[in-house]
Amino acid sequence: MTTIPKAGKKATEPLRPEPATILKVITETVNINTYRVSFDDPAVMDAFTFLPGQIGQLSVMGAGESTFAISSAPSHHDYLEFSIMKAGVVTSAIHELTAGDRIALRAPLGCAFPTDEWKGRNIVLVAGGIGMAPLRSLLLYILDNRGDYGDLTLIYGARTPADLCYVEGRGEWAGRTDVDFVSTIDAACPGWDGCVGLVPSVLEEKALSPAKAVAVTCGPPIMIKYTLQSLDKMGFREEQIYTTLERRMKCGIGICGRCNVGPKYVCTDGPVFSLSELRELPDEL
Amino acid sequence: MGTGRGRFYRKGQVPPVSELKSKIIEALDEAEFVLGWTATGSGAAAPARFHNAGEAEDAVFDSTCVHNLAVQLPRLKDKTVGIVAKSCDARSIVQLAAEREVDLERVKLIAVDCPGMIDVKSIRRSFGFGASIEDDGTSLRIASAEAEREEFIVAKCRGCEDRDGGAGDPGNHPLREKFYSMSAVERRAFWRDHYSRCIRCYACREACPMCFCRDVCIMQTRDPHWIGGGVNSAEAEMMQLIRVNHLAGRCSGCGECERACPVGIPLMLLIDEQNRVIQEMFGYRAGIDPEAKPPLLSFNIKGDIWEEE
Amino acid sequence: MKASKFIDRDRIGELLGQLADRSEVWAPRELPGSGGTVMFERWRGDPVDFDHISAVSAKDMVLPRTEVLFGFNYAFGAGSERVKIKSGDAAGSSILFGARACDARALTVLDTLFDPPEGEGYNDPGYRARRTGLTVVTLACTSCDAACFCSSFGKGTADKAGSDVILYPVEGGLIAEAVSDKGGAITGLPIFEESSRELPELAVTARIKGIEELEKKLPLVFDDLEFWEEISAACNSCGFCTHGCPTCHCFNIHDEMRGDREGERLRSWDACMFYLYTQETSGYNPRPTPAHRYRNRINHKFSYYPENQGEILCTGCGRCIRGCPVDLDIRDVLMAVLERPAGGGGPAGGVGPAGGVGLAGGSG
Amino acid sequence: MKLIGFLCNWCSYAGADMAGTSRIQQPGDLHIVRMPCTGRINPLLILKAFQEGADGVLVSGCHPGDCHYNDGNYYARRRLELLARMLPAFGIASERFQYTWVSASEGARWAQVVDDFTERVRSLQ
Amino acid sequence: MRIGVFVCQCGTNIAATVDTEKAAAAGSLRDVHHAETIQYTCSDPGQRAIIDAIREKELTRVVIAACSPRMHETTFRRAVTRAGLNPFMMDMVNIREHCSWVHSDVDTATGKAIDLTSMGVARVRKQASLFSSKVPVTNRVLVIGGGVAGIQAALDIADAGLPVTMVERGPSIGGNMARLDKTFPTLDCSSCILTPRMVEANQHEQIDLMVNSEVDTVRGHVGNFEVDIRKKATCVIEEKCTGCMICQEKCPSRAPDEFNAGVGESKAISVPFPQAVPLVANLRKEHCRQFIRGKCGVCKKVCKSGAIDYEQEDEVTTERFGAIVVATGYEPYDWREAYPDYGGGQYPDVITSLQYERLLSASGPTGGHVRRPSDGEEPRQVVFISCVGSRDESVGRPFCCSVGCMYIAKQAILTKEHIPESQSYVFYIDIRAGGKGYEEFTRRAQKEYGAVYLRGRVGKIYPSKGKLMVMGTDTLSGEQVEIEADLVVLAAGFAAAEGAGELARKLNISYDQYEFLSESHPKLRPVETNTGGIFLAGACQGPKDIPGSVAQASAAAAKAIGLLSKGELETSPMVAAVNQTRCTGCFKCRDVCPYNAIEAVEARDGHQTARVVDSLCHGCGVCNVACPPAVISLKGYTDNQLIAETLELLR
Repeated sequence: MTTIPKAGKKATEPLRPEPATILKVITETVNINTYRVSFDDPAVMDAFTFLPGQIGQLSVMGAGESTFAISSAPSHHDYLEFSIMKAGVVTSAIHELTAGDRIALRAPLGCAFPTDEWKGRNIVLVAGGIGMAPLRSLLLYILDNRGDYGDLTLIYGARTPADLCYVEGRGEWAGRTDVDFVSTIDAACPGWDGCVGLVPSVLEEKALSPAKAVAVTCGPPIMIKYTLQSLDKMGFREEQIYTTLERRMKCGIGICGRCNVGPKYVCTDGPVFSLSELRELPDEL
Repeated sequence: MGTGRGRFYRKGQVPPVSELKSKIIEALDEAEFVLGWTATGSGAAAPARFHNAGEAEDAVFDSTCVHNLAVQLPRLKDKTVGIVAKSCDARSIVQLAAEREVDLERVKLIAVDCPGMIDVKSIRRSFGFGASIEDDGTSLRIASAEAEREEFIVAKCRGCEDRDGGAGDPGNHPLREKFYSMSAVERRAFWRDHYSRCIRCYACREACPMCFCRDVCIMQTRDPHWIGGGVNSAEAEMMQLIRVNHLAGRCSGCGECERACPVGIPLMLLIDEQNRVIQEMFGYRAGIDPEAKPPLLSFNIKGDIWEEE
Repeated sequence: MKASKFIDRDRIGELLGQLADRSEVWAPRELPGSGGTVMFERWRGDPVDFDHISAVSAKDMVLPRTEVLFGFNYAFGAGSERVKIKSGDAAGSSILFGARACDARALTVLDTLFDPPEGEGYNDPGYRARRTGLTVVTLACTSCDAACFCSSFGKGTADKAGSDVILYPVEGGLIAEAVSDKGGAITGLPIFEESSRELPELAVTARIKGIEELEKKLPLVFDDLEFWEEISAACNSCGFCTHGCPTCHCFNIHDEMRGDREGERLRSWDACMFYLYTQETSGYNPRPTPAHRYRNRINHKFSYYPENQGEILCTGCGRCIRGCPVDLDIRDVLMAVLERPAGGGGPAGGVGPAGGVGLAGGSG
Repeated sequence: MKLIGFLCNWCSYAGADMAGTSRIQQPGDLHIVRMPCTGRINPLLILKAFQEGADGVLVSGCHPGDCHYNDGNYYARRRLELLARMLPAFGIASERFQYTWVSASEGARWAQVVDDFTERVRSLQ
Repeated sequence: MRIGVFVCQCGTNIAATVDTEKAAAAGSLRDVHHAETIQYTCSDPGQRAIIDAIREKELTRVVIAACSPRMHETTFRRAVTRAGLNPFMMDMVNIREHCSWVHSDVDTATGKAIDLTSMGVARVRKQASLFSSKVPVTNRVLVIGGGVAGIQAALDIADAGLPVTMVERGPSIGGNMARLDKTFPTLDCSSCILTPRMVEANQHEQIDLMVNSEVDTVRGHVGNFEVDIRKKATCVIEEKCTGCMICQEKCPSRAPDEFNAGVGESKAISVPFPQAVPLVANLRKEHCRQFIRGKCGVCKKVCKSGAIDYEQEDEVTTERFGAIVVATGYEPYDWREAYPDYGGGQYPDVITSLQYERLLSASGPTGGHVRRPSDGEEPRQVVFISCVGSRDESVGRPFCCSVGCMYIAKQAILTKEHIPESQSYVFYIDIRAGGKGYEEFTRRAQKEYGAVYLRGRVGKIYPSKGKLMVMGTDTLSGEQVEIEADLVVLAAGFAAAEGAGELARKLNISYDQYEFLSESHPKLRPVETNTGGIFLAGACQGPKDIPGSVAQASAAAAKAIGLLSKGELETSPMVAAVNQTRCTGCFKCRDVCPYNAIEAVEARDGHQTARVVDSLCHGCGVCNVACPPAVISLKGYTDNQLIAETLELLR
């Protein structure tokens, strides 16, 4: 779907994951942890590259595999990170793991954000809840290549302060002058002196110009729905808006059949789609 | 037996097709549509829905209408619908009502007199798919040639007390004698052999009017993880154990599971046996009385039919 | 064309015995106590059924119902646990005897996905190993039944795609024609005699006119959910149509433990007709009803797959028609799609009588 | 031999404890799984145990009428009796399964039950 | 996941037959990060070792292979809690009672201990942290029934400082005890000991007394019931009535005297009896001329305080309660239909013991002079027949009334005291005198008061020349006995109060075939019902004497006070829970739940799903098995845990 070629290994056993080890577990919220992992085979780790927006299949042997966005910066070559919300069988098993525990990984899979195409443009990132995970990778990538891009805005919202991830990162981003960072929560609460309001309205207040801009949004469906309306009001055209889709996946290589939206497979053609691409697809989101 | 059938199913209401059509049209006064059968070019009738008088013109009922349409009712809970039903289908409806999955007020029953169903599956296997089947309830012609009707009667109909002229024990499975002559060890091997060809399509479950949990069935979930996801003899065995266990005291023996099985596993052997045991233990038959308490959801402190320990 | 060979019907058992000495042989047989079900089974001396099409396709020769991708175990030792991954099964060579043209051609369709030419996708090692080791001996159809519709695709009942040998049934035996070198190795066996017999008249099945038009037509009726609901009203959402199908290939990947310490990662058949197939952990399901799932199945076979891979994901074998517990005929559905006005409207219409509207009758 | 025993916590588990406290020797094949009540015992668990290779399954709970939860063993009694009668159809010898009622004070009886059941299954091997 | 395994040697109790080092080496299991043997795990140093290991090795789950969990589960749950773990992240494996003590062969015992330990590890791996939840409760108790049991319960609860609403169906509290003349075996005056308590109940600041009232509907559950109480129209404004009884005096309409059990007569408007509490008149419309003929109005005219209101209507009020005590009592068995041989009620001089009590009572219709109903003559020969409607299978009343033998003895004594020249005969089946001083009392009736006891049933009573011929068999002598009686007193058995079954259905509690209400456990939970927060007191649960009723009432009060004492309920964490997104709403769980702990709620998508009321669930798990898709699961005993435990053995 994008100009970025499929990254990742030309596996001889595409369904066989690489053994990896958890280096660190960072508690983000009551049900979200970030897992820093590295491949056990140094050669695999060395050869590993990915781009923001790409995903990985994380295995806990015995529990199974599940798909997550890579949330770390592509510039880190010795590890990668996944932010994982505890919900089902696999994520519950992951949440039982501690540093030193062994897992297995198939990554990277899927297509990345067309960051090359976006060079020179202003970037607007709009994230809600766990939807920040892929955008964090994108944000870190842009910060690592700051000169290639214009203005950078990040609006990150959650229900309560306790639901906001990446406390360290947020501190750092807020301190930088080359990123306009707003974190917001849904309703005022004691101890929070930051912005209060739903993400779409905070976005509208920003009154960003659509000229030379790209907006990327990821979060709960209801947030995306209203964010798209806001972006529309602000004059963003469909081809300027990007998002990443979530679907139940198994193979991650476009064969097993379940993640398609019309003829497109989220695991290989996505998960990154521009809004104009999505409009072309049958309405089965 | 209980009061259910008298209230709900009366034998011989609609013999001629013309009358069936008018009954369907009548039911459409209240029903959004009527579940019934239509003729096809493949020699046998297929399930259909009739929304209006025009569509009702296509309605048929004959001895190829073997499907138990009650399977659709749980997913039509929020609608008022009509349904053409044979006596065994009606038992499923009664049992669904007993389990509160069907509101009898919202189901317009069109009971039909059943001449005993013809085993379309076996005819198709012997004469090819599409072979014409003509049956007037007494004489049968397959592919335009005379055939011995009794030979092609579906096994469950042979023992059906509601079929005109039918008599005998319930559960006249063709393999019955062989099965009952086997030892436990032989039976295990028998099942393992049959289960080895299971392709795990869940047709047995999906065709069952009582398996209304379908989307959340433990045959497929991992939490709880009762059964692995593999397609093999062992998992197929567990699948059937789950099915039989869940149908205890609920199955009216409509035979749809075995009919639906595309690889011919004789599932009704287990089902028949369990229904027999349930009747022996509790004097209970599912789908007779919508007010009856299902035997495994109730108990007697004393007075259970079997000897208490 | 290679010179044709002949084998006497009485010597087929002998031939299979010779083949079975070299590799696994799978052939259709009527299973005892199964109400006349014909399936491909490992040949162990039983008579081969040449008269009926098997209930389930032969695809598990290359895509087994369940296969071990790899095994793993948690090694002993407090605090030093290790996940050890061990490789899955390796496949040997096998012969599929008595497949039909629709089965054989389906293998070429599966090849596109599981063993594409270098650089065009992922090669599935298990599939490749089994496919490479597989010799397909196909039986041309001199008769067919009302469910067959392979002729819709312009391919005959003796289409050679995917086959290594084609067998033509004639009076007293079978004419054999090698299509590939692998096939030649079989027809070259001395049990075959040279033959100059005439090939028999082949069956011609029913046809769906304009089956290729579906690729463009289906997107136009996609949003017409009422239509799909009516079409699939009787559908119980079981997975026979997909599991019996020679081209359907959806699978699940799942881990199964044996006790607490070791287990396997398996790949098993899955079906797009199952609710849980697309169920997400959050509880959201993009294809929540049978109508949604049926729509996806039809679209995948006749629109998405042709769009992505250039061919229809169907060979007209008719198994989904023969085996459907509610007698839903995919051909009626396809005809209804073709007749349905774009963008919906009009009565939902239901499915017309099978073997009728728009179907050119077959012979044989 | 691997025998598995599903025992309700209040009567039979305590009865087995009693047998232990009284040092009544028993064969060592039976492994006890503690359950809150026989009403918690799913017949499928028993079937799964057989499927996975258990040589025998023994269920024991409070005597009918003595259930800690009043009704649990009444439901269990129906479920287990049905299972017992169905096992031969599934292809499992009925000798491999037994359900019984042992109270907290019946330590000696429990030991006898274990003895008898173990012997009964052993004779099938 | 980091699991620790601790194998207890229990001195040599375990170590003598189980090689504990080997069993701990089964700690070579997946995710086991620590394994050790401890001499005595339950000792202080043992527990400390566990706590230290949890802290040092950052263990998240613990398996302790030791004695029976019935012995030390609580001990170790507390220990791991001290180390910062959730108490349910500890699982015990029984390698003593179930292993070392019953096997002498070391290999057998060790092998089994290893298996059991691995099973424990497999099981604890699937364990989730469990938490009890807290529900605030309503600090108010409803007592249904104003007999001696209800009064006692209300007073005990009120004295503990909790507000009580006491609902009585009749016009006065006091119940059947208020009707009694004397009580056995002390021959105290019944009303002398009861009346002060009635008054106290009425005047107690914490007790809100509602007479002429009934429970309409009950919603909610333990801690928070919501009850609609219907106060029936009596045409008398309670607050205005002074109890002067002038209305009763002037009322022209006669009516049966209910308090006097039908012996004697009353008026359509009346104060039920002189000691009634509250002392308020009430009007019975079915007997009142004003209502029958539409014209009278005498009472309204004579009432000085203007308390009469013919237009009065039923009033329904809704109140919230944390607990309910049911004390609806009993009524004498209506023998008439079942005993045609005793005249079936046709003979005026065949009366029940309760009616006889009223004839004996100084406040009764005869002013305490025993006069037989037919002609007002003093009876000389009085025959008592026990077990009428008790212990009699032939009329379907097999149970013992438990007080008949005693009150017959009492009445025989009192008869002699009232009419010294009288002679009492008692037909009995057995004499059941199991209470303190009871046996002595029945002996006194015979020895000191000359009552003649005849063992046997009376076959027939028939009138003859103004007397009643009582025919029976003396089974001791084997002779036919015929006694010419002036008065026959039947010791009618106990029957549940009218409407007890209906009330039980409203309360969602169970009752037996005689409509006596069922206790939760006959031995261990004799005042609880199967519905949390509802307790039983007195004869509503089964026949009882006064001290028994009072004792049970105090017990029920203690239970109610205990329940509400903390202001909130802590629910057990090992209860069932429903995965509502997958629940199909078939409610088979509700069908089987012994505690009515399942309620229907609407899921987010609008379909009906089951929900477990934590505070009502006892954790039996019957629902878990009844649920086909297994979406209701018992925490701590989930399907996945049990499957893992089983499969680990069979691996």
